[in-house]
Amino acid sequence: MTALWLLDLCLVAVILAVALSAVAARDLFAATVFFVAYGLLIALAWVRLDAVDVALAEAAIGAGLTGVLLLGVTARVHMEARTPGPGRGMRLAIGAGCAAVSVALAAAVLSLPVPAPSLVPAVEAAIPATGLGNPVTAVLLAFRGYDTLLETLVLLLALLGVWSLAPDRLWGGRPGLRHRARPEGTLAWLGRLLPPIGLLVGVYVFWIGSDQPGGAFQAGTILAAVWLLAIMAGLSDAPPVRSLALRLVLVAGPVVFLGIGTAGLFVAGAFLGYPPAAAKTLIVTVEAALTLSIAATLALLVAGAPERAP
Amino acid sequence: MPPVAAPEAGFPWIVLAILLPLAGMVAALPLGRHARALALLLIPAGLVVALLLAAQVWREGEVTYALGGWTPPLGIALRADGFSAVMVVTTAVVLLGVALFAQSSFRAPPGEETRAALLFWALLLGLWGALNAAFLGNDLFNLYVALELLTLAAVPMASLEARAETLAAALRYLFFALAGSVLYLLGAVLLYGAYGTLDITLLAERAGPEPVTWAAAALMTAGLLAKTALFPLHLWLPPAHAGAPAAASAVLSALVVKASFFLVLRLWFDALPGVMTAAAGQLLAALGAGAILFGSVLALHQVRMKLLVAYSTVAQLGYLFLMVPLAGGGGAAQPWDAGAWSGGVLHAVSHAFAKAAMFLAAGLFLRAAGHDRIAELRGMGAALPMVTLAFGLAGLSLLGLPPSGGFIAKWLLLTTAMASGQWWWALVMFAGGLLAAGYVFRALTPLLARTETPVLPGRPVPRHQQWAVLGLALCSVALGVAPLMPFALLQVGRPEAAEEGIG
Amino acid sequence: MRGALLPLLVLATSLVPAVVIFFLSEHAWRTRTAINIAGAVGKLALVAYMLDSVAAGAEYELRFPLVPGLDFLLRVDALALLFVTLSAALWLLTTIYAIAYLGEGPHQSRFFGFFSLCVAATTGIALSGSLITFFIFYELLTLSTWPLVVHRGDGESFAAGRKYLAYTLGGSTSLLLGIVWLEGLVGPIEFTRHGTLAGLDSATLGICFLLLVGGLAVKAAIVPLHAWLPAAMVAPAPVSALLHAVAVVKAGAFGILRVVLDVFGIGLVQAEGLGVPLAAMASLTILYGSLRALAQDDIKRRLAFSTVSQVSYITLGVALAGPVAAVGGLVHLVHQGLMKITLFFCAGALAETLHIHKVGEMDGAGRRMPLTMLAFSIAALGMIGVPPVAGFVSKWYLGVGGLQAGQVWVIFVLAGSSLLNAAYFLPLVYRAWFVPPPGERAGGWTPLLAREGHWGLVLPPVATAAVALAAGLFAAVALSPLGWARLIVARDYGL
Amino acid sequence: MRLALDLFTILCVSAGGVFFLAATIGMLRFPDTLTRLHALTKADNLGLGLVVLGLLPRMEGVAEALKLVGIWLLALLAAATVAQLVARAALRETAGQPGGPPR
Amino acid sequence: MTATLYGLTGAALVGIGLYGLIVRRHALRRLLAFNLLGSGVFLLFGAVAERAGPGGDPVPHAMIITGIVVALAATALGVALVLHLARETGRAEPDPPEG
Repeated sequence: MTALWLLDLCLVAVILAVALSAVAARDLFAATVFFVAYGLLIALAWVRLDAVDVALAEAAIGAGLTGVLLLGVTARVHMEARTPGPGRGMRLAIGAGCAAVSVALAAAVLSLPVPAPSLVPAVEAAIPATGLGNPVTAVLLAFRGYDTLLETLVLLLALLGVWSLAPDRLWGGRPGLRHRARPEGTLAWLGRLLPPIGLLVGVYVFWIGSDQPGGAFQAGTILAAVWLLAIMAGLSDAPPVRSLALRLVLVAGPVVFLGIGTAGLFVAGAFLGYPPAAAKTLIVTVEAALTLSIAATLALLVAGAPERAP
Repeated sequence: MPPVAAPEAGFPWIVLAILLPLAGMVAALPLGRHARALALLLIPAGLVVALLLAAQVWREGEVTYALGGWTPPLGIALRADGFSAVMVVTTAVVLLGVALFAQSSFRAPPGEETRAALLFWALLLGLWGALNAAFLGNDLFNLYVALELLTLAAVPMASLEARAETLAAALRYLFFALAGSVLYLLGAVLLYGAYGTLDITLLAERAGPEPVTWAAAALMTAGLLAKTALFPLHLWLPPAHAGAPAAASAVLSALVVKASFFLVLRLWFDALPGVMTAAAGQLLAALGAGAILFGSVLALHQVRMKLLVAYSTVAQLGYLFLMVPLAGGGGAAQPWDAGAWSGGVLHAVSHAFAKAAMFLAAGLFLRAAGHDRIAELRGMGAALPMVTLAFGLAGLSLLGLPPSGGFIAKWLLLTTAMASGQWWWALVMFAGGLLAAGYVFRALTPLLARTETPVLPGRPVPRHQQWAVLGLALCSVALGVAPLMPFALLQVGRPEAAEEGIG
Repeated sequence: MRGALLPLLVLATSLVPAVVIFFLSEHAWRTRTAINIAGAVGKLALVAYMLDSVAAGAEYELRFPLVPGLDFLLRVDALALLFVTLSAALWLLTTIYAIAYLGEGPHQSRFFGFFSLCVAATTGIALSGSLITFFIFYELLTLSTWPLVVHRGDGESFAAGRKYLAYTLGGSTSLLLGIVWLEGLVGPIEFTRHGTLAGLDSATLGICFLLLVGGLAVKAAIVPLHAWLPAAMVAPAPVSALLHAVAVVKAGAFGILRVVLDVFGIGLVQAEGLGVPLAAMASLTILYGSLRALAQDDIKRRLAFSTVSQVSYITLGVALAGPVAAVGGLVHLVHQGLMKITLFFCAGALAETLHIHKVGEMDGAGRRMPLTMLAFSIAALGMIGVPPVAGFVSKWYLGVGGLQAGQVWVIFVLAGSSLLNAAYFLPLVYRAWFVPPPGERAGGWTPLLAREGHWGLVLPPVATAAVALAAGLFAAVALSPLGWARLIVARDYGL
Repeated sequence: MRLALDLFTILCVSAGGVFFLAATIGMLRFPDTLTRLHALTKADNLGLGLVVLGLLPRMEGVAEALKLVGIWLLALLAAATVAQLVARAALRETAGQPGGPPR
Repeated sequence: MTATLYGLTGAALVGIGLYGLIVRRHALRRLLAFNLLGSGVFLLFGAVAERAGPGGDPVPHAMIITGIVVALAATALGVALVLHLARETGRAEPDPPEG
């Protein structure tokens, strides 16, 4: 087992090193690249912690989309900070304070009770009623479905927030810049080759999510990435904000979730409850709608506020 | 185990109270132009639902609802006790006033959809849903997501007028809010690590005074204080609330900061009563006292009326935290129990009405005079008598003078402070009251000043907006005249710590 | 149940007009006047009805819980009725006077709205049955009088308003601290249950007494907390007439009466030795007020300082803790109100008609406005204590009471104050009657060039002067202020 | 048979490791962007190929093995296109043209 | 044992993220630091989940996925605000330059 222990130590060391350099990097672009690398390493850490679903999510959302977001804006915001940060002494004090917080947290982690309280037995007892294999998806969509409902609304609200920054005259226009690529260039070639593979992998991840690690959020992110690649390769353009079709896709996930949840109120006796017989099919329907909405929302979040006429 | 049998009888108003606004927000986007009509339909309906929920809590006592049929610790439960019912009703009433006010300032020309019109109403519904989710949730992680929903609805509201200073204010607000949420989540993680559940009722049974719980409580309280903008973490509030449009700043100041205050009370009184020490209560109240003095002094020096009202929010939030060490200090002499706790909550409610009225009034003065520099608003009292009266009545509640709700709250807090021998908090409240008198009358004086030529409002101020402002101010006064019903409703499902005190 | 409705009705007769008038447009003066007069007459009728039933021993009480255990209590007892009768009667006369005085001035709806609200607050103070009710109306009085003081809206009145607020809000803070301290220890205090404070240690009692009386002393204009009163003279005449002669100043004095008689009880006040310092402060104010009045050239400021000194008679009466002195104090509450309001009315009429503001300009005023000056003279003589006007009665009782309580120095204070009163009132009377108006040959007796002001400015002072005279002449009658004061002291406090 | 397969895995994976080491040293030592790109794409992909080859016998089913090879192919595809784009950007920079998005 | 190691790493990352959030003035760097802080908290939560035995506790895993998505939403809003703030003022810091 010492080899695995060694791997963990190395991984942790590299993670901390990359994290420190991301914060301490002189130039913003370097910090962002370090951050993307950091995201991938954290995904590895999640695999080591037996949380494959989270590893997928971290790699796709944490490293992938957040990285694209930060890279995109770094390209467009060129200036370094002009307001002077805190002086040397102040920086040391803050550093010491943060170190103290870390040490306190470490002590707290170490002093957690040894027979760690766990909900694994409860989940194993309750999961047959949902007909799902993957416990994480069961928790996400059944036991704590209300969290996920609020979460999709968080995404929708974030998108509304981003759109609210558009100038009034451009309201209803197309978000983000118009990307053009040389038709015979390598990016255009990649834009034509990868999307089908991406779509296949996305749908596979969504479908397998019921029983294996995967699920709506990871699949949604992959599909969003595919759409972004197509936009960046100039093959398609971001839809205008006022188009009703786009808005219906955006709200499809929450609407289906709310609909089935309210139906559960009458059929299964509780809001967001599923009748045991049809639980799996209902959950998969909800997941399908969610995947669609999440893909569209995440892509548009990265594209940004409307900047061009419709 | 199959989903539990339907929770006990009674229509689940608690679910509808959250479902209605959130469904409204989701529907607002595709409805585009008609979002305003949808909101004006849903908000009164929401008030009816809130009142029915309050009636249900009043009749049947505390209402708990296991979502999806899964009972905690696995599932998430909703809980509506007296405190949350009062806050839900307050939210509905304030939103009704704000909607009545904003229905003309955020109206798109017929047949067309404008940015501000659609987004104000969509964000308002989202904000309302997030508030109800925060007031009715009983699971700490679920409350984290509700807080995030609230932040992501409030930040764009603050920067709806996308000018440079509102964008900067919104960004600073976002950083404080996100730092607060992460610290709150960190505390929740530690609690889950130690006790295996995040349900408030279960935590109350399992949590004991161990170092892990103290660390978690400290982190969560720090996070929530950042979101409540309690001194010294208040830097983001004044520019954000003053920069927002009038209707938005009213909702931000009256309700949004109350949600994280509500969670502090849930944490200290419901989830971890045994864990919190009396010293921690004194520290929190000391920060509150700092907020009162600091906020009031700054409010005294403000030139613009909206900034004055925003700094007065910082000061009044200090009052709310004075109640923490006073809870349980009633002593035998008082014929009512949990006086301080109920007083603190009544103050939060009356402040919500008064602050909403004040911000809307300031918005009307801004609209009528084209600017809101206090010194140059001379004679506006004659031009807008109703709005000035509303501003004065709302000011009463901040001063804690009868007949406002603030007075009853201040009376309860003061008697408990003196009865429990903590007289220093009483002195702080008096100082706060006098300072508040300073800045309220400083704002009122130019309004009542008589000018040679009678001042006419630059742009006509519609009557219904004036009625909305006066209505909210009268709500705060009504709370002072008849506080019996809210006070009694508050006692339903009141935590024991509210009476015995903390630690 | 009918009994509980009466106090509410009395309160409503000035609260309802206040709310209605606020929403009346400026030029609807006919309806406004009608509402005002109706309200005043209605209140007077109700008071008259209650006078004889309370004399017969009936008691009216309205109680509803603000918070379980903390009750909002309106109670009509003999002491309350004394103050309510005074304010109801004078409110009617002052309304007539104000309508005539303001004429077509701006913001009349706002003025009369706050005017009625202020009277409602005064009635509330009189009828309050518990400390919290008293405090609610006490604060309402501050809030409704501030807009009246700053009614003119110019720099000077805002300065006076700011000073007024600083003093009154400071006073209310100390009052609230005292109330909350006591209620924190013994629970809600009501005026009916005597002896609730018996168990407390004397240090707490002493400090609380200081806080309560200190807070009330601001409105009762006891030195050194009196400075706001002369400054508030910038307000229009009806405001200074009703407010500073009847409502605000009397509220403070009435509060001190309630605190000494009902909250602490005369026995406890004597036991703790708090009576003598209070009497000393009152006497100091009496003398200081009169001295400062002497030095004032402006008529209204002289009357203001005279009010400062006269109100302390009431406090002195109660502080001496003898039954006779208490009667003297109580009856002076009414008499001083009657006389002082006459003086203010006349000062207002003089300023409005003949534009006389300074004492020096009073020459021959009697010749030109004989009726007003007659009323002024009667009231002035009454203030000095010349029988048969009412002032003499209260000073007589105070003097006897002082002797009875063994405080001989009280006699010298009363005598000194009467002399000072004479010193600052008689010159006015002399100039008015015996000095010819400017531009006239001395010595000749020119025909009366009567140029009285508007009837609304003349009738009220004459009426109040007549009532002051009657209160002096028919003091022995049971329903006279003296009779009522004796009833209160004998029946309610068993002294 | 087991021993031979294990031996084969160890050999291939260690060879892969060597190639990764070479790529890293190349990246650090080479003077300019283009040569570093050369090292990265060539050596890393070969290293990955060897590692995948080494792990093939340890996979349970054919599907698993195919997935592993699929991953390798995708890595190849990504490395190739990214190398092209970075090279174009480097040329654009060195040739003094404003560093516009290398499309 | 690995759970505690990653728990300590999470605690360290929280420290680093907090440092970056407080010290850095540039809004994008503070957003980046916020993401570091968030992933540190989630790593801590993952370690807590792993302590419940091999295969980990699925409930925290679900919460972490929710947390990651919420963090992304917040970052997206932050980035958009920075973009428009930079366009309006030419600078990328929320606080006005002191002095």
